[in-house]
Amino acid sequence: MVAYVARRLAGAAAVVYLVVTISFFMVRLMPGNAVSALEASLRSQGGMTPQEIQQQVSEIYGVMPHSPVWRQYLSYIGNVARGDLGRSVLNPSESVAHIILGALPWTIFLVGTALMISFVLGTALGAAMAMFRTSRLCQLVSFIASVASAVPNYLVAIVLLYELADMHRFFPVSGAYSVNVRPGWSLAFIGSVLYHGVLPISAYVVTSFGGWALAMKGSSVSCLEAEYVRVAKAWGLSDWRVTRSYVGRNSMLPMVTMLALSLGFMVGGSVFVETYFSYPGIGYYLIQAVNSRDYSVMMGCFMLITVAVVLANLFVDLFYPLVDPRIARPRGGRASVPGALPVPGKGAQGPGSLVGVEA
Amino acid sequence: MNLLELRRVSHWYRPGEASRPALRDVSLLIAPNEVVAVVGESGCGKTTLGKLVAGLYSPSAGEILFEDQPLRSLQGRNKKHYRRSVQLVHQDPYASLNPAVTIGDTIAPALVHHGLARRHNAGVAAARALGAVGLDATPEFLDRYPHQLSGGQRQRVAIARAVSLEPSLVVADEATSMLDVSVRVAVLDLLLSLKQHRELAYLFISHDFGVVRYFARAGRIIVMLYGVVVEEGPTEQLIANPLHPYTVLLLQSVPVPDPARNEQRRRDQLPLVLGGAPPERGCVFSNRCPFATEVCRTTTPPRVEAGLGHKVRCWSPRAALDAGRSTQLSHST
Amino acid sequence: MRRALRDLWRICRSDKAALAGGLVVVLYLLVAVLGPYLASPGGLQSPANANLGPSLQHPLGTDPLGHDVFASIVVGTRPVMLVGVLAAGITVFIGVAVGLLSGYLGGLVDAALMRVVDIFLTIPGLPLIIVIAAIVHTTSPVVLAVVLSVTAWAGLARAVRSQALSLREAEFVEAARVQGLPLGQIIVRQLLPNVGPYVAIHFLLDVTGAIYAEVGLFLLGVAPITGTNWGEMINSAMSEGALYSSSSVVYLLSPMAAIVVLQVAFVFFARALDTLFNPRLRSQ
Amino acid sequence: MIPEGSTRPLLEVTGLTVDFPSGASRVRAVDEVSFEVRANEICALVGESGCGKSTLAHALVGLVPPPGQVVAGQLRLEGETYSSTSPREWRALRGAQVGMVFQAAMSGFNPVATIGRQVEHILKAHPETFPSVAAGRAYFEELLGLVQLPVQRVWGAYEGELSGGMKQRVAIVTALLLKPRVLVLDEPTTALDVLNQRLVIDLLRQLHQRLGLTMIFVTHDLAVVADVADRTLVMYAGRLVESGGTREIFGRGRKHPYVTALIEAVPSVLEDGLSIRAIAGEVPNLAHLPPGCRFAPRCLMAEALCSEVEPALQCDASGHAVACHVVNRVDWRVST
Repeated sequence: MVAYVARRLAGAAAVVYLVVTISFFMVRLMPGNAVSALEASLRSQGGMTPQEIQQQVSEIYGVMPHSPVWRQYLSYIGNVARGDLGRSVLNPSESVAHIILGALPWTIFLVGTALMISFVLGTALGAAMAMFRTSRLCQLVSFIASVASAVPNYLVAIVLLYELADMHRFFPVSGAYSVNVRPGWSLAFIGSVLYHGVLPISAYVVTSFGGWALAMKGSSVSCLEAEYVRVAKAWGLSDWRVTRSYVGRNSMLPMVTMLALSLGFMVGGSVFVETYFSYPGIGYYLIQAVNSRDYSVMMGCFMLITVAVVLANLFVDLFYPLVDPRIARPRGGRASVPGALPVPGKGAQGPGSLVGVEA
Repeated sequence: MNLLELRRVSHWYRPGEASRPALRDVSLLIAPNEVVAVVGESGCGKTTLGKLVAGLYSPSAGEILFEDQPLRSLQGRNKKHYRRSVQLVHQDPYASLNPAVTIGDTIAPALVHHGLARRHNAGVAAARALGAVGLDATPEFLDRYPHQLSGGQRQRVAIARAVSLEPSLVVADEATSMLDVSVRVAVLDLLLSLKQHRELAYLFISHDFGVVRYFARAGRIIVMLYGVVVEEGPTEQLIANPLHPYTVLLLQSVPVPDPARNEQRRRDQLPLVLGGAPPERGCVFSNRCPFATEVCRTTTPPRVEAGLGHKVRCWSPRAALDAGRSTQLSHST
Repeated sequence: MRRALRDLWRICRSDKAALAGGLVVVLYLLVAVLGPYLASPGGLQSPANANLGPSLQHPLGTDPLGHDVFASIVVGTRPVMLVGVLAAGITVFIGVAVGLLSGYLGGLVDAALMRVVDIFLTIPGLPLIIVIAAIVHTTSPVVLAVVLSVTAWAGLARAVRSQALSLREAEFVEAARVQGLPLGQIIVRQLLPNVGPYVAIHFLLDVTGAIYAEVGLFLLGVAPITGTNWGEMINSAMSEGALYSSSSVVYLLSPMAAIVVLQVAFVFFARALDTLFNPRLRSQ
Repeated sequence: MIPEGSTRPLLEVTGLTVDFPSGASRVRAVDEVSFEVRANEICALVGESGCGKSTLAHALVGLVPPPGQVVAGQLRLEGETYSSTSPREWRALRGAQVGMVFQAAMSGFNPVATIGRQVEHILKAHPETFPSVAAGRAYFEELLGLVQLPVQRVWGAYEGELSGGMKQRVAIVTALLLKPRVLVLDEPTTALDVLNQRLVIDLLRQLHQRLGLTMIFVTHDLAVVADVADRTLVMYAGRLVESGGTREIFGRGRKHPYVTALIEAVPSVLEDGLSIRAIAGEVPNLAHLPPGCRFAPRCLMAEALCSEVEPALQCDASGHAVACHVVNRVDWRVST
């Protein structure tokens, strides 16, 4: 067990390290070289000594432009390890860490709420579909779920914006809360936040509940047909007991794994919805930074998203053995259940959501 | 010339570990056109033996020789000759045929590979191979998938795949234990007739003494336990006069299709103890044997010759003989 | 192969949604190949041609520059499909190759490849694609396809590996080994037919995934605009203020409908394949 | 049909018919099967794969897997019809009155709950059987002792931690836990080697003697039948073709050519094991049954009538029943 935890921790650390490295090389060595580009642009603005320019660049990117690459790399790693992600190119007075920390709560609120709603809705629907899987209604729901999961979430966002925000003015177009309220634990503020959240959350839910429903249906059906369920019925156990302890538990296990994993992926998938609704989360800042070539903010956002995914993975890996005795027991197989499973929260795609958990 | 020889072969599935070997010091000779049956409970190493003979693994220790050549040293043409000459028929015809490959494509590629057919007439050759095992190999049949065949038909296809290469030795690993009663004898008879017409030798692996007696009536039986050969001898001799208590136990435990005889045999049965792990020292059966004495628990028994090639590893084969006699294993009433 | 097609046809006949999906996919493919020969969006000859509503001459009206919207969609099919199919092809090729090698060979090769796969599985795909696209800023469909498949292959590789692992132990593979068939033949003739169906389904879903990401890149303006495509159409419709007026709503919604119909069609067609290749369902 | 026996039958099955829809048509897996089981009797139901014996066994506990349906027939336990009871009554009945051991005992336990947990579920579902859960556990422990399994090895274990042979034994023990009147066993010895098979048979025989258990033993292995059963029912392609005392069926009393051919095809460790014979042809596909007697195409005694009219099951005074034109006619001549 200790070895298992150590292996998982080491794996997570390796990924984070790798992403930081990728991020360094992208900024430093890719065509166009962001660092020299910034240097050049500062020089062309004039009014700064070469030392000042170097100083400015190193504050923004965390590396001294003309030192050897390995030294730049080491200092970059050191900075990141201390939580210093540099400063925004556009607005050098603002640190990247500050921007990201300001954006993070909004993304967590948006993604967390949307994920919970679509998870609960989807698994409930999926379980119902599995129970009444021969009925016409099930086929209809299954059809709707398939269509919904195939539609890209940004298109739903656009339609919602167009229909409910711009045309009819039912909901606000942008922002996380109204400019008229002061942030704080006031009713007005919370109400405003919820009001602003309705559309972006809906955009998520509409496009992701179908994936959950289909995955839950597949998982439940394979459990319903499992031999141990028939045996439990032959023991004369009550329907409620069979449903809860035999079908329910076993079909929910993979869903719980997927939920934790989606948490990470939804943060990544938030870029479109946040951008369209001008919702000040991580995704919004990522796209802002991309469009304005603000590489330090861009890489900061990317690193944070990766860390979110890594943490979610780590959480699943560490927590799963507690729920599923088949993992991390001497006779158990490989620990990582994830990966083989479809991840419906990934957005409109999510290959494998059709193939079901059995595949 | 020996067809196949095992010289003190031992095998561990996880090399380098001090764990129990799947096979321990097994020596065995198979002559051309001979039937050698291997009997034992599940986990006794009989399947491992079959896989080693078929060349799926190399033994951890000891030597396997095919036509007096060590398998390890086979190269090029000789290796190909061995691959063609030793074939395997599995137990489960549902698992041994690739569900995504048609019957024709199951048989043909190896025929082409070994030069028994050319690419353009591989279909005809495959049909001929299927015909030889009693299947009506129409072109339509060649295009079918395994799931469209019955269990008996599938096992015939698996046999056709093995014998189509004109092998000299076929390892049949529980090849009939999953078949229906009415089909089983037909498949056993097919294997026996192939032996007669094609000079085949068989390593016939089974846990059922009934099937073994029928199939290996003119051959030899090897009884295995925990990877060790505890008794071997000519079929009738071994069944009539079993010398190892484990053999007696196996023989007594096979029910026969005769209620009166079953009842009678039951009265004198040896007590049945299922073993977990074998004992660390001494005879591998000593912790389950009703006749075990101190010497059995401490010292590995020697191999005793009882004449006519009947050999046993036991300290007190006499006791087993008496126990076997009293249950009237072979003397019909 | 003939049998598979016949079965596919049988399933499509009983599953209307799958049939419709298959037909739509084929139609889109035809349009992608022939599109530029069939239609031309035209251009602004006079301001009177701009922002027209649907008519016989312009079934979906015209955009603010006087281009025919329907023709733009037809012409815009090719770049979208091309990149989608290319990206899915790259994904499937790498995924299957890595998965089969890793699973069948096992040992050190497997351990090394799987570490790489694990890392790529963990890195969030979409943000990475956006970041790379922003940095490389390519106009080449091949490079774009490579960028789009940068992480997608890992999931397939993992799935194919686990299948190859169990297939390696399968008795029919043992039989092929006993017969002395060479490694290449075993992989191609024994393993591939078994993972093939899964891969085919994955391919279709990968196309939808790639198109989702690709259109998204154009929408966000991350990928440089080159000629007509659906994402660019939506993007320019929005920047022309389509969100705030009802006059250009057709211009905004038509390319979106084109994408949605294609994505849904792919998903339903993939479902038919799933039925086709699932022996349990097939036998019924 | 039902012979006048001295004791009233414990279980009566009348005209049981089970259909499986297959595309537009239906496949009749069990076709109007009637038989009875007396108290304290071990009754074997024999047949080859696809003859409907497993489906019949499932129908006895009301668990025919969908899309299969019981379309006709009655099940009576001590004269009380239970085939048309409500789901609630079925539940009370299952386990406690009619127990079942399924063929795939290897996957018969919930993989994420310990065996002990599942035993507690059984005990809680039927509180009337034992005064307390502890008493039930003690009985479970006692039963485990009979199959040479220590309770501490089993109670806290997950199914993945038990070997195949162990799971099989635990499955039988859990099915017996509620002391059912009738225990239905579907191929309980099939996947086991000779020694495990003997262990299971010894166990069942012991339980039969100690608990007075009535059993229906479904298998394709005729030697096992000859070892355990008091009475033998033989099925072929969905129909019951012969039933009678096991000694009669395996001795001179058997009549049906199929049963004779079947018994003569069993390899035996005894000397006469060398004179076995195969039956030509294969079991027919239930979707394409031959006209008349289903065994006629493979039967050496078949006459013209056999491939035209399906023979009915006819019972003689001793309770031996057979469905065959040829032997029934011969018998009639002999008896008059």
